[in-house]
Amino acid sequence: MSTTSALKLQDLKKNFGKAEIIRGVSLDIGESERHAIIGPNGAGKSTLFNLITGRFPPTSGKVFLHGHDLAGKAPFEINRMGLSRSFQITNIFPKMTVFENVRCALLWAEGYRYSFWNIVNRASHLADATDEILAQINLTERRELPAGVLSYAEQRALEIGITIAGGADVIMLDEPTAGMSHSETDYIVDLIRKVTVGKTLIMVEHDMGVVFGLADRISVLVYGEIIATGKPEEVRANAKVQEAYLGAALEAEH
Amino acid sequence: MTDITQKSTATPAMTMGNTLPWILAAAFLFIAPIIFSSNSAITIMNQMGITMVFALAYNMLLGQGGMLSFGHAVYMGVGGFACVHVMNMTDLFEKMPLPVLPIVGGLVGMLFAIAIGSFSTRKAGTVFAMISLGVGELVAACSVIIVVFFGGEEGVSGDRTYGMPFFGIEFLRQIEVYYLTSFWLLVSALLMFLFSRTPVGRMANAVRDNPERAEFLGYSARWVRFYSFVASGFFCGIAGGLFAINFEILTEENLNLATSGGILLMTFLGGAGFFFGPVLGVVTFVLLQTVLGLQTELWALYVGALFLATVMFFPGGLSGLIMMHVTPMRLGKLNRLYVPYLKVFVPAIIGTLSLCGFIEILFHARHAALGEDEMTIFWTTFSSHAILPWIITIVVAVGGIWLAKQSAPELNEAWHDANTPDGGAR
Amino acid sequence: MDLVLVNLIDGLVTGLLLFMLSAGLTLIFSMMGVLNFAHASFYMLGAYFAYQISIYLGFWMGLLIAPPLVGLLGAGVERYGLRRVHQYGHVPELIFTFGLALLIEEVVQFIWGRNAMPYMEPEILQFTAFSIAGNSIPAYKIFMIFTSVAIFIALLFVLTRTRVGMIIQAALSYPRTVEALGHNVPLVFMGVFGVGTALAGVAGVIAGPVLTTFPGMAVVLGSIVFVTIVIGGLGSLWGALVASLLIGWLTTFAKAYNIRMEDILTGVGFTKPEVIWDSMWQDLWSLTSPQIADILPYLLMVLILVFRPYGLFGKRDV
Amino acid sequence: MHNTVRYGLGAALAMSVSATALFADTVKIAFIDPLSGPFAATGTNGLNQFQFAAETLVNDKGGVLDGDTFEVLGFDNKISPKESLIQLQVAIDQGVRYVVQGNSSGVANALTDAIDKHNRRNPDSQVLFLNYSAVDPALTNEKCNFWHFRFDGHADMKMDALTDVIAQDDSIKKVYVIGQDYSFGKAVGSAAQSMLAEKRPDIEIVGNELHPIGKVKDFTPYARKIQASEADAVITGNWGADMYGLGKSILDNGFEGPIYTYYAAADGMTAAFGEAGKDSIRLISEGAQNPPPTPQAAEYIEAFKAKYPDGNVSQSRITNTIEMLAKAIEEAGTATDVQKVAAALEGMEHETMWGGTVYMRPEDHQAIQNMHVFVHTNDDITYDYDNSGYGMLTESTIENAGADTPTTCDMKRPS
Repeated sequence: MSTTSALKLQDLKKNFGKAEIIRGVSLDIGESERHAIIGPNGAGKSTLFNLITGRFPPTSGKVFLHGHDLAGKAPFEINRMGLSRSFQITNIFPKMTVFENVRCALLWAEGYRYSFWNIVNRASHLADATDEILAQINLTERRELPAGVLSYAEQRALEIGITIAGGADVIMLDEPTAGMSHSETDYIVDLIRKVTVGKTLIMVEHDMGVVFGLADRISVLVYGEIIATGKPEEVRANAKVQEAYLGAALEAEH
Repeated sequence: MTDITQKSTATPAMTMGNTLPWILAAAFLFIAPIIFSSNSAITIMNQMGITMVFALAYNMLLGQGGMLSFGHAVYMGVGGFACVHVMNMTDLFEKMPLPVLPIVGGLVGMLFAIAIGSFSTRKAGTVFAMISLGVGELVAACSVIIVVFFGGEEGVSGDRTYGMPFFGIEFLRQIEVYYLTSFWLLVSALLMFLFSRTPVGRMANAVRDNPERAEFLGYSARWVRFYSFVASGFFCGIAGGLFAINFEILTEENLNLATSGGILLMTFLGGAGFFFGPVLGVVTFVLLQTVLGLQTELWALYVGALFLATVMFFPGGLSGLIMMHVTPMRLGKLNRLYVPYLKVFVPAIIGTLSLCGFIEILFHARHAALGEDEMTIFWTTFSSHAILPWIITIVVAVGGIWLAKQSAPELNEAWHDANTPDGGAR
Repeated sequence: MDLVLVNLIDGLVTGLLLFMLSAGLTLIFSMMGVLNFAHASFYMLGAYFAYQISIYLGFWMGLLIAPPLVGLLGAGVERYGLRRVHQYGHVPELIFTFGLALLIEEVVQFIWGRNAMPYMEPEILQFTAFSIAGNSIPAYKIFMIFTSVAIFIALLFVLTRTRVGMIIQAALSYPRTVEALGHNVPLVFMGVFGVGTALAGVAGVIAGPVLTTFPGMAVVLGSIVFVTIVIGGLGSLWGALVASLLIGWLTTFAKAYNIRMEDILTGVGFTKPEVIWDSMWQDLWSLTSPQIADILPYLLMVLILVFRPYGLFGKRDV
Repeated sequence: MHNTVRYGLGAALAMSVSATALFADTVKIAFIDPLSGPFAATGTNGLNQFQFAAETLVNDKGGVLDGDTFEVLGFDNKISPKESLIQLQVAIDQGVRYVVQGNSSGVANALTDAIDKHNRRNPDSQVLFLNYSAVDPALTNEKCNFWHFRFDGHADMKMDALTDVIAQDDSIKKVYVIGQDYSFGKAVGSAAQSMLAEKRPDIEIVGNELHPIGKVKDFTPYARKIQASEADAVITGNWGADMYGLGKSILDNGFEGPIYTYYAAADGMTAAFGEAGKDSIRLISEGAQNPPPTPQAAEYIEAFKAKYPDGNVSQSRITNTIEMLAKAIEEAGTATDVQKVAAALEGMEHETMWGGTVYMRPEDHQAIQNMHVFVHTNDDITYDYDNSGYGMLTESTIENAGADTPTTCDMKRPS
């Protein structure tokens, strides 16, 4: 692991009213690491995710991105610092075309900002970059269709495309394979592996199978606390994890 | 569906397909006054042109930014008032060619939009709508209180001809104003179209569809809304300036809720989903208002009903209705729709007209002067107190609508068929 | 001092009337997310229906029959209009109700004409209940106060003590969950819309004789009603009540006392310019509170939305 | 309403051939006032009165010049200044040379300004503006122009007459003035204040205030204030719903003194006030009906009521407008050269069927005529309003009211 961490969580806590959802999570994720956070339903995975990406403010604790404190930063500011996320529920621009979806994701990173003197249609490099990403996520064929009419797996692929398009070096994916069939899952996992080369990836997953082939390290979140962190094999061997999660979940799923 | 915004083209530069509509529009604007040459026709066309600029600017918010404003007349009005005041500053105005004046209106409209937008665009949806309503009411109320700027009830008037002659043109005649308005209409429409192609314009669409996602793309939804709002304010101000030039007077009417509501009505009628929708809406509305207004006192009733029907059945408006047919046309199956269309719309139209006839008879029977039983509708003259016309209209209305309803499933099927490529569904 | 009491009563009447409208609207708004622009139009229909009925059957039958009629009409509008538009999203819904308001006004003018209707208080209530310093408080106003308070209590009872009320309350806070629990949400929607419009109808029936029954009565009250619920906070019946009373008293007192801007400005320490005519500030200096009384609620709303977007009592964003 | 009178934009759009050629046999008069929307009742009744007056007072008597007849065309301006200007253009295109308008001073201001500009810019299609009801004093003072003639007394003249009457009433010691917050309301307020101060310095103005126009839901707080001020009389220039709301609140609050108004009659208002307003509501206006001033007037009203049972002869100045226009055309010998017609109208004296003489003052084109203060009652009413049994009974008459009111008009006559 490198010395500077890409993302660092410091005793992060979140209460909703009286309910403690996240009870003190500390985590250090290195550059170019693929890190998975797993845990049973209701463990607080999505909440943790939303705390990191600034959607909810934490009750206490801190998040550092490349050593910078994220406290009080709006989502768009966090994004500009190099973190990009996807959503658990498909979150795209349904009325715009597939091409437009990806191109919008590229705009800020390509330095267009709030300009109203550039005509995006004329920027051929923008169109090229968009087409490149479309090719990566295999949606070139669907280019001109409104995103809302794509199939579920295609929408998820598009979502990943939007997430990586901005060129962020820290990519966070929230259950990218939720609700998919096996073949669709394999397809998405391959896609994730392909598009996150050289980037830091943090993904929240429910499905163990997805994570084992993909992640460098795994953290297990149970009732708002991380009970184990380590290489996939280590985690698999961990007794506490076996007890809290794997036993029941694996049996249920396989 | 009907809300798909403009198709993006991969081609980097403007192509023939992109410029052709603009050339056609310019050509049409150029020859229109030769066909409709009377002064009143030109006056109405001026009015249409100004409203088109306003409606297009309004649609930058409604259609492209997803912001529903109930007080947008304010930005046009304020820009217009500023222009009239410039007209009255003789020293300045003498050195200023009239065609430049709308820019003043635009800048003032923009400044005002910056002031209001700084807090109103923080949220979209209902918060934005309610703030726009509140600000609209406040400014409209101020128009009678702040007499210095708004001139109270009688408004502020000026004289456009006191400006510096522009290549010898003094804008004495309506036709000269027409070409001035047309020029600005084209320029503004083109600029607004190009705006929708800029990063902010594109992101406005993204923010409209999904503000949260847009935030995670590095854009602040609030600032994207703000820039759209300011740009819209600028073009509203241009429209206000053109109004000042054409009518040479601005009054409370230019600020009030009725005007704001009217522009919403026209924009929605034309269809907010497409760039040209508002233009269509303005033309339709003005024609309806004049042609129907000529025929019947009840025109507002019919327009209201038509508007409701549009919202209920064709939420994409007229432009949405037209664009719906692009897919069948591409598939070459438009011809399969002709017969079902005839089967539904002929009885439906006849039924609706009969219903209107019935309403007219009722209205006439109740409100006409004593001894004036005679009335004429649909080129037939009869007595509104006789029983036969009542029966005829009711029977035809009910029958027509019933027939249309009977044929509706068939149309539905045909529509589905026409929209599905041959050889299996996707 | 006596006048303060009189104004308190007047403000109370105005506020409670507003409350009857805003109570229905806030229910509809928070359940369905629809800002019903036509709400005040149903209020107007209430007045016109009651007038028509009162010609034949007298005022009391009007009070009894007109509100259910209006409610039925409202339920019909929900069932055959709004529900259809619902699928297109909130903006078309709003626009639908906006168009509906226009249409209702036109229809009312078509049926009853454009002049004011001679819709009167029942004779039994045409006397002065009591006088304060020469100002008579008509018995009818007392009747209005009692009716609206009774409606408020009844509403509160239904919402907090009955099963239907529980469902509605739950739907106010967690619309999706309630649907997930298997309740027939469309039916609940239709019911709430019907009851909400019926409440507006009651307000129309009892306000018609006092505030004149004419085609513009919806427009005059229209937007103030949303202002009320926005200020009060969405989904909060108490918020609607407090905001209604606040607006009622605010406007009444602003009209009743000539608070002059000149006094305020001098009080703050400005000196009035000698040559005031044609000065930019002339209009500001000569401003008085009655001039702006009826636009104060809008100002209040804008301020509230800027600083506290969920209103006085609301729990969630507008 | 018959469709034949509804000319308008459609024809203008359809016919590209400009229709400037005047028909020799008709004199077209454009009536530009609201014919739809909230003020349609007033506008339609006005149009009916104009058409009836043109028919009975001119056409049935052989027309003007060589049998030319008057034709009054209705143009719906939806009480909007913008729409009025469009309709003006349409009317001019259809060969109209005479425009009549009355509802809303805002519209009148826009029209007089537009007509002045039009006549300067288009000397071959000049038009005259015969204002029958818009009473903003400015129209015949600082904003006067050669093309505008007013047949109604303006706000200050009416106030002059009204204060003459009030000055004679010793029981009035305190007066409350209230009006709508716009130019006319303000004009009424300041005129009342200055004129009463001059004629009856002992009268105290206990209130002089403005309320937002068309926005007030409930006038009760104002009524309370009036009561608390112990005023003996109220003066208001309110019209429409604001007049009714204010009057009703004041009466409901137990006020018993006179309420002097400009517009509290006809168009449903008389019926709505009914018993409550009896002997309380006063009206300052020209053109008495009860008792009928002349047999012609009685005959005219009866004929009108026979044709329009729901209508009112509420604006008697309309007959003066039509008759004086006919006379001026005869005198000028032309209906097309409106400069000559205008010159003939200047200084014209006209014996009106409503009693007395109407004099068109050349300095400012303001009609000088008898003004009356009426009381709302059902006693001794020959011709009621709104078929309500209630009508306006003449209480006092001011001969040639305001004949000596000064004008700031600097009339610029075309050379």
